[in-house]
Amino acid sequence: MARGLGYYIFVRALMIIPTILILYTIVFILLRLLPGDPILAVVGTRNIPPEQLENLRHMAGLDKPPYIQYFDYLWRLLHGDFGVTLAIPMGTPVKNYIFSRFPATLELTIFGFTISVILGLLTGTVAAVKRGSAVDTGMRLYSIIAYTLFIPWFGLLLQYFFGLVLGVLPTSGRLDPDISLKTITGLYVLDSILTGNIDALISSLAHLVLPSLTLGIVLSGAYTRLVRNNLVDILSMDFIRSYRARGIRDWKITIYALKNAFIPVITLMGLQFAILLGGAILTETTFSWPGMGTFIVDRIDYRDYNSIQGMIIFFAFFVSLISLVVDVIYALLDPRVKY
Amino acid sequence: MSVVVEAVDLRKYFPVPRSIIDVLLHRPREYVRAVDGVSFKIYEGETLALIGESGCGKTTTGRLLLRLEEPTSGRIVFMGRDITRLKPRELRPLRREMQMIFQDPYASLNPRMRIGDQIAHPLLIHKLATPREAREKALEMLKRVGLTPPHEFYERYPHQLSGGQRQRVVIARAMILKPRFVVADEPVSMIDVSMRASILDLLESFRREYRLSMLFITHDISIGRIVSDRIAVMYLGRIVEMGPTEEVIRNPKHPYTRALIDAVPSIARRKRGKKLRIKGEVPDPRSPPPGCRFHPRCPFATEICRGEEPDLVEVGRDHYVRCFHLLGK
Amino acid sequence: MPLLEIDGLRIYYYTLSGIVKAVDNVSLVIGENEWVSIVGESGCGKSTLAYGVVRLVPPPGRIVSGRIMFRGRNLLSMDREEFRSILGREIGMVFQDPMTSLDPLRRVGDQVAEMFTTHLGIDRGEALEKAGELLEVVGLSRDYINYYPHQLSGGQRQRISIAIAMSLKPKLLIADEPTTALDVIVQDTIMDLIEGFKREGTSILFITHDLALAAERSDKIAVMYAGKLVEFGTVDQVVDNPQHPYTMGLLHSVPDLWGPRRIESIPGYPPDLRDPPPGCRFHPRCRFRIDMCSREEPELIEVEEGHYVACWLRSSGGG
Amino acid sequence: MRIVDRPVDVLRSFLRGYLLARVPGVWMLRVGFGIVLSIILMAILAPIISPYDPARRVDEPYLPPSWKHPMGTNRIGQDVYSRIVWGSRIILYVVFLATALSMSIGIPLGLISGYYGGRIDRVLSMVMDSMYAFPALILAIAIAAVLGPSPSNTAIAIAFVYIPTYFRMIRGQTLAIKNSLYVEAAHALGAPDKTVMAKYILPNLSHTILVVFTLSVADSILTEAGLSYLGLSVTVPTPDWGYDLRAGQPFLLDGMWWMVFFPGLMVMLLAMGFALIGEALSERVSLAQTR
Repeated sequence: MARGLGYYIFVRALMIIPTILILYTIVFILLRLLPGDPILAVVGTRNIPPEQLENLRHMAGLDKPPYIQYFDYLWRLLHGDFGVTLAIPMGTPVKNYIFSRFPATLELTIFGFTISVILGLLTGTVAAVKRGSAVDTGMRLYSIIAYTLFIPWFGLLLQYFFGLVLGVLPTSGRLDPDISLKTITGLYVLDSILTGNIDALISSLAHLVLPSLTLGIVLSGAYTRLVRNNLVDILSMDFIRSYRARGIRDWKITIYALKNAFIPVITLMGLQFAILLGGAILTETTFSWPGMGTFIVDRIDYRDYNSIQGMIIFFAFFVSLISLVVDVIYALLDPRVKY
Repeated sequence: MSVVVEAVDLRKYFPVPRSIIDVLLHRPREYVRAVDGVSFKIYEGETLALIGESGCGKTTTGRLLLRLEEPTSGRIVFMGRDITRLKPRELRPLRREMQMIFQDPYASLNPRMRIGDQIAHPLLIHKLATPREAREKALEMLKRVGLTPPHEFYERYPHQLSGGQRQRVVIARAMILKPRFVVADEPVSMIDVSMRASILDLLESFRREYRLSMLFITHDISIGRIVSDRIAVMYLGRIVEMGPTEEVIRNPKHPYTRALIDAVPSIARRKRGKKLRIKGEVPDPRSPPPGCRFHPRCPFATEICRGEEPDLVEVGRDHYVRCFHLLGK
Repeated sequence: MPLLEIDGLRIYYYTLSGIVKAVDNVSLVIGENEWVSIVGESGCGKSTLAYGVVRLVPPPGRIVSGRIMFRGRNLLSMDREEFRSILGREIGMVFQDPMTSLDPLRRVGDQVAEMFTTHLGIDRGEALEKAGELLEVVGLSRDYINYYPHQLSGGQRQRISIAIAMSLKPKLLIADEPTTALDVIVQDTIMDLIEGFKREGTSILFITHDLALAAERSDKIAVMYAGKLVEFGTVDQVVDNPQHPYTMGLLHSVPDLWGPRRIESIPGYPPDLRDPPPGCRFHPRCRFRIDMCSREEPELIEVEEGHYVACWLRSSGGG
Repeated sequence: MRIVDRPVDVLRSFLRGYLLARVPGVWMLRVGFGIVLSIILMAILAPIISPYDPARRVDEPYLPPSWKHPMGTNRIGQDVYSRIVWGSRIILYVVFLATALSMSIGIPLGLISGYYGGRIDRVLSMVMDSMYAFPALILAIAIAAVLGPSPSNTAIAIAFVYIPTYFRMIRGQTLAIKNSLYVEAAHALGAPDKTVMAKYILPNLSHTILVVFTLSVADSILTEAGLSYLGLSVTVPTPDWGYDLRAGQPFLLDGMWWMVFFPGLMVMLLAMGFALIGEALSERVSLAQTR
């Protein structure tokens, strides 16, 4: 404890670097060393003069030997440069797309994440407290079903029911086309609150309901399971029994137990957030949500490896940041962690 | 009598695990001095009981003798041969001669191997028998340790046995190689009271038959008294007193030994009045106190104890003590 | 009126592979300011009995029948809230493993102070003050209120568990093998601590597998075997004049630094409590068994004043 | 010498001990097994039980479910039911190939890393942890995109993603078992490393492997479906559940639900079958460990 939390965060933040390096290396090896010429993949079967191909190669930095490409790209990453797109529109910095697409993905994941944690905590706690009952079985079944829901399918079912049958919720996009909103952060809900735009707030929330429910419900299954199993373990532990033997009130004991059960859940949150990002790609595609996911899928159609690489590195950075936050929260909550 | 095993100034320092953060912060590496300069001899057919509280280094000492742990420094001499630096390959043939019996009979058997096979396995490892012969010998051994009918027990898995029965299997597995030396690490501390004697009797019968030498590790000096010829008392990685069993128990010279003996509950002397009580708990083995390691807790400690560490000196026939203020003078 | 009167208590575990009769028709009396030790080997039901008294038998266990009278009131027929107010205030309990019986996420002081805030309704500041005083009583310094359990040794944690159990000066302290996980010197100091509380008027129900430990400090010893109480009496009666063959066997199997240098086992193994032997449960391992033993179960009878035994050798006037 | 945990023995003891035992929670196992076995059977019997050629136009497009076409027809007029039946072959092939690959790399690496420790272990763990922390689907998308759409390539992409899962689990368990007394006992007996690994460590991992296997299969089913939904697995006209779902999506909001509903339902059922088995088994295993 000598050097305090600030120092811990600093040192822990340094540990992001190797993680990103490793992922970058893996991605680089995959994208550059596996068979296939990215440039030819972009142009496809179209007949293009050789000098124009060379030009393209040069622009993408592909005319140099792989190890130089490796360090080149790394050097540019350090300066916040994620490369340029190789397909239509060609030569746009990938960074621009990240800036414009990331807020949409962030908004979706924040809502999805919140829903999944709340649902998971509720169902998991109920299951553990009523352990062995029909309610418990029901919750465990919920956890399995939620976990195995296929996101596009579930999303489309929701679209069919709420969009078509009931006709109450929008099924695609982030905002009604006839509403204008001045963007500040790119998170529409936040922006409409900041600008006091009630219409936009209602519309953006309405657009968020189905995608974030889809994502939230599917991801909540893992929490239900973990919270239940942890809480069941904790509730059978000696110190809980000791609490009971001391005449402590039941609701207080449940809170103490939850606090203990929550510690491993925090660890899961970091991992779940990564899975959530994966799920977001499918959700975005299903709901035509203009985020990073739909962008990646677009780029795949063009075989635009530069963009894919940039996006993945950005995801890696983001995931590492989340795991840093999770670790710090963990250290704050658990006195057993030394820092 | 010939010496079977000798430990010479044996030391084992375990590095305290550091996280990457500790490394980045250049925090100095710390060591747990589990065993810190231990020397003794065990003669043929003799049992030495190693007594001490948890964390005193007694188990590590046993593991060092068998080279299950690499010593930091010091020497281990087995049957006149220095085995301290032998490589795992060179050591393997020697494993026939030295065996170990563990504390926890629930954890020391492979849950997925039939107990008969576990007893036969050592013979196969050392290529001392064909599978058929090994099976025959294992069956004999099962009978010998009282697990009858042997054919039935051969087929069972550990979870189908009680604690006492498993410990018999563990003993059979160690004894099938007819070793010269055995380290028994708390072999009865997890066995129900009413069955301890039979396990100890079993060990005793093998000891007599094979003229075994034994290091018997225990925290319970009253068990140590039953099985041993000599006793060594360990405190914070060092032997503080060593001598013939009855002599040490009836006439302890080190305050720690005396406190240990007084703390053991006794039915025969349940109404005894005066006990030597010591304060506090065992200090952190990462930073043992200077001078005599026992001095912070010792009721007789003086200036000299704080500054200097006493040597292990002979105070009676074969009776060694590490203390400036011997008791009972 | 005795402080605690257990009458015909039956606690069964309803496991998938059968009903385990862990405590089977046990009756026991503990007087005011009396130390009673229950001695027996693992699985004899001694801990289950203790859990029964505080109504904390873990599932699938259930108290099947019996009465537990505490100061004239039946603990088993109280509603939850009434019983909760007795727990901690009038009955304290200490568990076996000091490493796991404190909440790892809360400071020691908060866990001690909680007793005062919960049962006496005083505010947290005052409660922490009292917690500090209490820690000094159990031989720790006041500063320990700011420690987390993982920063303490086993002995220190057990002192804190005892401090919590004794914080409201209960009439009865139930201690379930409180020293089993500790070294012998620490064990001795913990026993001194408990003995100190007894001197101040608390009754002790002490659960242990160590007959010698029980013999040194108790007033009375109850010997359990396979879910049954087989012998009960003062320490001198049970230890110097054992009447049940199991008690005799146990006495011979305990090594004693000041006794003979030889111990003996009791032949055989304890029975499976899902399917105990008929008649006396000890008869398959008993050297003195007679025909009667395998047919009918002996009842607990008084062989001398305050000395009870359940054995046909005594009941039939033999021996 | 016999070790209980040859695969055959595991399966036998598993069937005898779990599937047929009368214990609570066994219904999960039975339902899970029922689902998985029916879908495997469906894949095997595809030529017999599918009424039409899955890749051909057999009727009018956009027909709702009827006796003639129990799950309707799609936009090209292919029979949805026949495509579902044949689609099971693709997904099972991809998932099992992927799982076999990731197990055969992840398990030995985890075993060696956990057993020997040291520098190899540190490097391997760091690489695997980084991969593990990264969104599996995104990684799979990148690999699948590079390799180009084909079922075998999808299998490779998925295999890559699940190697860290096996590695971490095996390594963790190996570390735990390595320090157990019975492994120490094996060393004390003089058993060489390979004997220790083969006879003392691996057999004791079998139950955990079984649990992780079922759960990761459930997971990779969803990943496969996700990849083919994004158009990264098969090419037209191969029948594939995820791909078919994507193809039916544009018509959903016109009320034509059958092209989306049935393929997605199958994906979920198959994943759920394995997840149910895994859940039931993990409870058994944790019960066995606490006993």
